[in-house]
Amino acid sequence: MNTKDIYEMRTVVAAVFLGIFSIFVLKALTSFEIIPGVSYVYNLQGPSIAPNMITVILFDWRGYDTLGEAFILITAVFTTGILFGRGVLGGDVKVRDTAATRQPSVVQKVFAAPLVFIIVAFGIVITLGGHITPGGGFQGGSVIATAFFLSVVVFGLRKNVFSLSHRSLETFEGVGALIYLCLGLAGLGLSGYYLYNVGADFYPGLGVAQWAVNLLSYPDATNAGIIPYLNIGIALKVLSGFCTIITVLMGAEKK
Amino acid sequence: MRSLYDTLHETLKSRGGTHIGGGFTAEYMLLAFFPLAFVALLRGLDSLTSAVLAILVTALVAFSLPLVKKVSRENSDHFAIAAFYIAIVMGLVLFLMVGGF
Amino acid sequence: MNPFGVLVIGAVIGAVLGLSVTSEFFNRKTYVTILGVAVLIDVLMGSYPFYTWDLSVELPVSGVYLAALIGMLAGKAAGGR
Amino acid sequence: MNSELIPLMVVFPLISAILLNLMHGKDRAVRVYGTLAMVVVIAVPLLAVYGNHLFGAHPAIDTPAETGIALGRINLAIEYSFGFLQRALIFLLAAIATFAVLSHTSNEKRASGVYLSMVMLSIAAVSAVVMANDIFNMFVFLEILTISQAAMVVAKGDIGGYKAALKYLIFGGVAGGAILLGIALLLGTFGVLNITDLGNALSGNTKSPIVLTAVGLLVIGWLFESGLFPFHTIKSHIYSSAKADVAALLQTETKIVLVAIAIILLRLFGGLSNMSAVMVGLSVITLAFGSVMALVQTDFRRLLAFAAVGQAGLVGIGLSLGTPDGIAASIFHAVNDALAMSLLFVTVFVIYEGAKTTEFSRLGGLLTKAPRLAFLQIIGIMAVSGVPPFNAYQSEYRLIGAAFQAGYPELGVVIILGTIVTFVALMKGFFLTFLKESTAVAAIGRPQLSNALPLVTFATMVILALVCLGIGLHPGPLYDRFADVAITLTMGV
Repeated sequence: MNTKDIYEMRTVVAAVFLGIFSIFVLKALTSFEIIPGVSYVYNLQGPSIAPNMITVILFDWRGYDTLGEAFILITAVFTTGILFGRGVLGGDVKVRDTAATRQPSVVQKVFAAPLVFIIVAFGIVITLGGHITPGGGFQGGSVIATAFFLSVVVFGLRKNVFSLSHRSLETFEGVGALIYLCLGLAGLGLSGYYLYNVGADFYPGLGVAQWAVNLLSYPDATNAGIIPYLNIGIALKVLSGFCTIITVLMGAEKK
Repeated sequence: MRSLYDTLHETLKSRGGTHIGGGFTAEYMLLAFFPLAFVALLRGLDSLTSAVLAILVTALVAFSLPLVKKVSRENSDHFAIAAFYIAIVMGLVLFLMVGGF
Repeated sequence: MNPFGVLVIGAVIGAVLGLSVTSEFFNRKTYVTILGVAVLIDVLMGSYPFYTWDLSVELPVSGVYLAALIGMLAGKAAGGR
Repeated sequence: MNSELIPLMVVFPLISAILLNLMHGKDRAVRVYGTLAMVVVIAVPLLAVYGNHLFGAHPAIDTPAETGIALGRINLAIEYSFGFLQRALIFLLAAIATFAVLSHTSNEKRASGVYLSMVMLSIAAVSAVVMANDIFNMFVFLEILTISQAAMVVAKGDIGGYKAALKYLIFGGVAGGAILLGIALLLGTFGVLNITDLGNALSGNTKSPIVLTAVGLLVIGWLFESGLFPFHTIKSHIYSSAKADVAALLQTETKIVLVAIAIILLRLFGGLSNMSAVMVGLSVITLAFGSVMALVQTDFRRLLAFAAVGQAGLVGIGLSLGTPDGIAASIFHAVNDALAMSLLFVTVFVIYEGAKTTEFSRLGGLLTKAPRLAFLQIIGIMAVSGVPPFNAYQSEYRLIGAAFQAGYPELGVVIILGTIVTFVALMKGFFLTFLKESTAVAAIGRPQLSNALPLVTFATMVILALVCLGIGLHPGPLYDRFADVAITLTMGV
């Protein structure tokens, strides 16, 4: 039996074991009964903060988890940068910027540029309405990023509708993340609990100063508190994260 | 029959390099490790079965000497080898946990 | 309390993004297209995302959308690139 | 009790990571801020008060009947708990990370803000995993940890690092998926994510196949995060592909995460004999393969990488025994081993910086050129392999005792064997580097090795050696408190 046969045999063995694995997992998944659990309590108390329950759970009860998820994206963006030479030990490696400008067709030219405006405005609406209607920072940021993608795909990286440099994208991302972190710090400083929803003041006994509540309370029928601001931070971060990734990947296209 | 030492020495020498001494130590350590590890693993079974299995494993190990070469090949950096063992362990862990033993 | 704040924030975000838009692909026709389509979309959106206004009738258009778009255009004009 | 400093242990490194990334390119700012930030990172765990922190201030409430949760009271918020164990582990991490940061800012010609921000992200992630009393929050920060560790390896900028990091991320995806699926099964069945609540809901409920599947999936995740058996080649590849000062940080993080997740598993499923058997088995295999593979390596960094993985197996054995003695000894060994292994990695870092290689065939006869380095390395070797006056002796001796007491005498023998093999392997490395006559070294012996060691590096090595000696001479203060932690842990089960 030569080496190749051994490796083919190994594939079969691995497949058998993965089959066992998936049988057990599928059995568990098909046979388990889901109970409402804590989400029942979240849904019970949520409407007094904002109408959109998903956003309220994501940004109030599990706001800290959302912070973590945002940082997964940030870490991934930084790592992409490192992969293409930014911040490598011993000095940055410059990737040759050879991404040619594209010659768009007439149809593309006529439609792409106005569409960018329309999409960006829609993304802003989704972001700002996140606590009332389905939507939010992640979704709004991704929608705005698609406008950037569209212009990059049509006009090329060098000459596209947005003249966003790597540096300014980074600043956007940093600002977005800092908005989130600092709103959390505001909760910590004013109430003693990180990411306390200051504007909504859900537990009034904590002694949060009234001026802070008024400052962060959002002009809306319900008092979503800091959630809309968190949405804005996340949107900035997500859109600049996606834009950075596509800038880096497109820039390295013909390396 | 040639002595075990000679067999080992020749095989290890064929790998070249400076680690013949290390290879020898590794070889004997593996001989000691495998039965002991198996005894520890088969704790759940009754003592007679585990003893028999341990002896079997020892015999198996002893007859398949030298082991070092195989062991270091199976622990190399290759993606395929790592993926193979991960697949096996993933199946095995769930089998042992859910299927019980 | 009327949510004017959201209009301002929308316009500001739009302006920030608009600052980086280059003028190369825009001429008068493009702006007309943008405004026309935007008004159409705005009417179709209705009062989405359903901010509550203290008005006698429900607002038939999405104010945030219009604010964001105007902010973007203003930002682009101010950016001057 | 609510301590306001608890979230800062995670949030401050996160803020620093963002700021350092923004500062990238401004060399001086990066150096100054990176150094100052480490002062805060070290100070916060020392100043914080023991207690719990509820994020968003949501308190525990009486459970409404409609939730279907079989508990009287449940926690609504994400909770962090901070006690002596957490303080010790985070302080250890901060200390080793400080070395990595200082080594970067003092040795590199151009400081890299992105790289330092990755170090900060990994500090934040490990601190969060250590303190998290919420199983989903643990998962989120484990993901950050995996990516930032891969990034630290990639930052070295050579093709080997790319390969290792890619492999690490691919298998990290598998393990992360397994953990998430396990968490989903537990959440769906019991309705809570808080680990204390989940432990209460689980007590006496651990026999259903769904729970057992979840346990299996979580154990697979644990194996990856701590580099145990099927993942040991990946971890050792990562360690040896990184710069040696980063590798010191990586192996410290791995050991801390190993302890943290194992403790969570023990708190949730402590009485489960299946889980204990699987964990013991895979730890033993890791110990065996790790130390044996260390013996046959021809490169000092790879040798150390495998030795570190083998020692992780040793830590895993004690934890999976589940007895108070075993857990206490394991935590103690994790701390000791992280310190001693860091010392060894730093010495190898110096050798690599001086000789530009760690291949044994190209090293030799360095004793006359770097006697102080040789002395420190032999201290490190003795400390790692449990030679009496040093710290690992105290913990390994207790581990063996715990194994005998738990009724696993053969595990005691395995531990002794593993220690011997590690000692032989490391001594072989020492011999080939410092004692063997070699002509090759004449060509590569650089002045850095013979004359002044960099001050930061030398100070770190001396401090680590002294700490190893100090813990070895006075294990009591540290071990007794770990024993208290272990006793409270097993009481809860």
